[in-house]
Amino acid sequence: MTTELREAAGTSPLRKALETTTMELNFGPQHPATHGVYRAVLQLDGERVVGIESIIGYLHRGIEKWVEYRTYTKATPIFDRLDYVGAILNCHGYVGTVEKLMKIEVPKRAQYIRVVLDELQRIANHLLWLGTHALDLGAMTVLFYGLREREVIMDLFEAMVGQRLLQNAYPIGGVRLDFPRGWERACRNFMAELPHRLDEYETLLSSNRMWLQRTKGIGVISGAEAVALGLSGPTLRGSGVYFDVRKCIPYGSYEDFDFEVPLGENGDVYDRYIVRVREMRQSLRILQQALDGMPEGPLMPEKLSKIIRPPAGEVYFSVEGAKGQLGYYLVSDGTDKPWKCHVRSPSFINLQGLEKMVVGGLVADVVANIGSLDIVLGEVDR
Amino acid sequence: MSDEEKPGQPEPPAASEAPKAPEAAPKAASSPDPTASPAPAAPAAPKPPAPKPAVPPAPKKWEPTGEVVVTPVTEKLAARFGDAVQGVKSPCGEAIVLVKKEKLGEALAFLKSDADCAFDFLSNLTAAHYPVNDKKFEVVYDCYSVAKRHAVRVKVALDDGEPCPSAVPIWPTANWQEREAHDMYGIVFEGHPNLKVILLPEVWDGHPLRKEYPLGGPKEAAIRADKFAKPGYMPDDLEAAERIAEEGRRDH
Amino acid sequence: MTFESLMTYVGWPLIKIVILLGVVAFCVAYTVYIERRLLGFFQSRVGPNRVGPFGLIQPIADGLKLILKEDIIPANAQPFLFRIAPIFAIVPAFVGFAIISFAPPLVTGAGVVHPFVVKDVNLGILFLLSITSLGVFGIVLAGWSSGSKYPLFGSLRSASQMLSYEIPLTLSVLSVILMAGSFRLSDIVDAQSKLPFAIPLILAFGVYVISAVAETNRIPFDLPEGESELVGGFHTEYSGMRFAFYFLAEYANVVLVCCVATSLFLGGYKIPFVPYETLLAAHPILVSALGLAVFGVKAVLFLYFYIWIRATFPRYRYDQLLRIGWMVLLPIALLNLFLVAGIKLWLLR
Amino acid sequence: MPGALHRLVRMMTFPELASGLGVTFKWFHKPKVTEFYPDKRPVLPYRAKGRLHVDLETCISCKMCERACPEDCIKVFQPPKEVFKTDKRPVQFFISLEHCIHCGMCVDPCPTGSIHHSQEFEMASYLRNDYLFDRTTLPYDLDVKHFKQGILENVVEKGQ
Repeated sequence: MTTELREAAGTSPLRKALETTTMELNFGPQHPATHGVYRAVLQLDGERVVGIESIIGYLHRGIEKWVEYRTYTKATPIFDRLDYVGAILNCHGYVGTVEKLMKIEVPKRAQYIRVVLDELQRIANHLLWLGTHALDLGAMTVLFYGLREREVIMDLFEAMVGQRLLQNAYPIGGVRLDFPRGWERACRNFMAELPHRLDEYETLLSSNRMWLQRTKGIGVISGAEAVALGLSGPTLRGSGVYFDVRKCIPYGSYEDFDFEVPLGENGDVYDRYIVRVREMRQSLRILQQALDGMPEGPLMPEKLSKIIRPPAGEVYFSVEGAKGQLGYYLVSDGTDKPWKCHVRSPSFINLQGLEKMVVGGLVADVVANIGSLDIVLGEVDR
Repeated sequence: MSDEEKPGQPEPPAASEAPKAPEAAPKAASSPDPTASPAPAAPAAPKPPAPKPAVPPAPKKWEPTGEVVVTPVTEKLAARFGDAVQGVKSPCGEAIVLVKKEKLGEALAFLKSDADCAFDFLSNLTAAHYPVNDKKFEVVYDCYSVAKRHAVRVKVALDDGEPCPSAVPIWPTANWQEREAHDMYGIVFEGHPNLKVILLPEVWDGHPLRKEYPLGGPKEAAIRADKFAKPGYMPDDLEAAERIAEEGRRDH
Repeated sequence: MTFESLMTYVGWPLIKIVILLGVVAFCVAYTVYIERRLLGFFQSRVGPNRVGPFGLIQPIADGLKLILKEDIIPANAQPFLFRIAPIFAIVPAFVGFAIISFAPPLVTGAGVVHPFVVKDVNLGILFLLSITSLGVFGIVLAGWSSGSKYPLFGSLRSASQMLSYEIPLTLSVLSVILMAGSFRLSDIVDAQSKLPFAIPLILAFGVYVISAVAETNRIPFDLPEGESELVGGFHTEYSGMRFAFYFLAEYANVVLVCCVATSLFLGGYKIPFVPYETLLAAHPILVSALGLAVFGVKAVLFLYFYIWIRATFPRYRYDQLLRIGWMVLLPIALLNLFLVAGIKLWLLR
Repeated sequence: MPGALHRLVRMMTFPELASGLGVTFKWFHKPKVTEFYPDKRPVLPYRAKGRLHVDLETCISCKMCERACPEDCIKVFQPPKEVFKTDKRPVQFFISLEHCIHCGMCVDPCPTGSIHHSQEFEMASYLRNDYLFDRTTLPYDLDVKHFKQGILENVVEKGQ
């Protein structure tokens, strides 16, 4: 019951007749729109959301504990399992952390190869996100188109590192193998094709009045609020805050490349959507430059001991993951096993922003907002 | 434990070796490797002693190596808080300060509000467990300034059970991260609006990321210690391995 | 009562009903197949193609699976209402076909006329509108009796959606009735001998298409089931045969809407540009067969458009949907009705 | 005023919806991308990490793979000392595909290139024990000529 009605009713018997309570709706953990095992307990007044409590942890696998029992090298593949649609970026984050701690100089060619794979992975992630987000809002065809393009990227990964989803792409220090024959040509073909496909998605969504009605002005979060809530990645940039790890804290020779950081204006679902779509185009620019300016040289540093034994100390290193700032806090005690490894997973922290976005909206907007956050529950729960 | 052996050389025949001691158990009650010296270069690490001592020598404190990095921010903090702020060595050139617990809330608020610091973005909050140090726990705040593009790490050392002031009033993003640290290490954050379990089930014994907590939980540790020599799937003894494989085949 | 009259009033209608039920059920099952197949084509994949040649036996396999599945009744449900609700949904959807004439009447040698319709009611359109509105009872009952929150939401949405879109739908159909001057479906089809009503009544046709999509709960108006929000909407808790009833009812409604649109706006079984009489002179059976084929082609084209829309558009939100119904479609339908009435009164007198 | 009129015309004529319909209609006619998997077998790139395979004849039982495996799915048993001097082939070699995550970390350190991923990717089975490979089962369940090429390519690449 709205407050106005309640006040109008006063203390009369009418009030008793009009008295309503909120309704509790279990949104998840098995719900098609929660993108995994995420549970939100919604307090509803009719279809309007008045409260939300997030319940997570259904996919907690204790990866941070697990890592403490493995050597630095052996721990690499487990981080692919965090964000399983952006696995290469996770791997880059971890090996980058160890390299920073040990002050390993990664050869330039290896860095460029990493940039190529990273950006391909970012595009793959955004394509899958675009499809699922559109599917949440009812546009099912975009999902299949997005998967179709993603399939090409997966094939490229398979040809390059042998795996499609959980690649274990980088060893500590560099990359394993160079591009196979014909890979660059295949990659360039894909890069030439993708902008047209992106135009098609934008034709289907960006100007569609139904899409605009569903996304414009929904889940608005201002830039200051977003920074205070620690949001990062496209979710933060949708609110117009210029923060991209690739630009602000450059790593892996990202400072060599000329690209823009797309920003939104209102911080609503539409802005978060359009920022990601533009980011794919920027990723293509980076890819183009990286492939064109690929330096020659070794793939692994010359002096690298087989056993990774970093000096005692701590390090925090972050990369621009597909979902936001993906940071690793690593403590070494001088042995060959990490003393502690904490993952600052962007999905986990971005999910905190959901409450601010959905309260006051409708049930259908909860779906739009969860989609616009681009969470992966493997990363939320670790 | 075979990880510690030098690679590239074939091992002596395993069959002649006595079954190794269960690894899960000693690792669970783990302490930092006594042989690990804070030497910066890996090749200088001494070889482990050949016979494993029954009682490990007194564990050494965890101490970072490297240099203390001084930046304008740490200078400003030192000027403002004096002795309560202390630089921490970093092996890779990061600005780290250790703040006394009493001054922590003040220091964080200062970092957020001061015009020169302007740390509006708390990128990471976590805790760490050092069972052999004087103060067993550390809470780590990785602050970043979106406007000024600089970073500093603030740490605070705590005893077991000692409460830590919550950073939620300063950075709302600390909310879930403090809940997670509470789950994993049992650190109590004073002034947190909703300090309850977040990742673990609501009824859960212990705090899994503490060092004394065995991998897989106490129950699994008992099972593993009983059945397998290490968290692998085959014993080192060839006959036993063959038997296990054969038993597996017979089950069908 | 002679055998002749018995056949006229009981025998023939019964035979027709049985034939119609069979044919409609077959068509509905294959509508599902066609939809999946076409959706696949729109989405750059091939759709179901594993069961039988080109996946043609897929509907039968689906039906078998649904029949063999366990019929679950949730603990919180009200068992009696829960059990009978699907019947409320499926019966109106099938009854509606009774008044549709699929082909020109077959005139046999002795002057006996066999119409291709179960009963050509003279208030056919009214009957159709009232019967199809009953389908919402099945949905509301399902939502209420499931004892679960998502179905409740779905049924509430569905009820309000049906209410809001029934009015523009009816108004758009009224303009057709004004043009034809009769409520009888065969008269309306006859009135379109020269020109299908879709061209002069373009506004009414548009309103009809949009409200028909909303009435049949399909994207972009599939709020009652919107699987990403309400899991399955009103049929979340149903399984097995009862779920199949809802499924069939939904697609029967789709087919019905296509048939009605063909009759009302696209000229029904009339063959465009070919005079009826010349064909009749050739052979009466040819006329009926051709008429049936033309009707089918028109209906399938309309269905194609329906599926095409589903493949392209996202979903509206609940409040936006209601706003469109009341604020956009209703005024347009009213305006169109007044225009048609005015034209009819003053110009075509 | 012309702006408002333009907007009204746009609102009533649905140009953007029509262009959206055009996109889906375009793909309606294009060839489909579905792979007809069991009928048409995919050609995997030679780096594809299929089932682990060991060439027991060239293996020198150095246990490098066993040590590198993060999931402990490999177990190598060396021959007794006196035999080992002359014949370094392993007496027993266990690979548990149940635990293998196909990360390829055992392949990197192998000095002889005898452990490698094959191109075999259809590993489904009803029995868990079909996933435990040992000396007797390793050589057989494999289409040898299928991945011989893969080994060569891998060796060539390592030499680069």
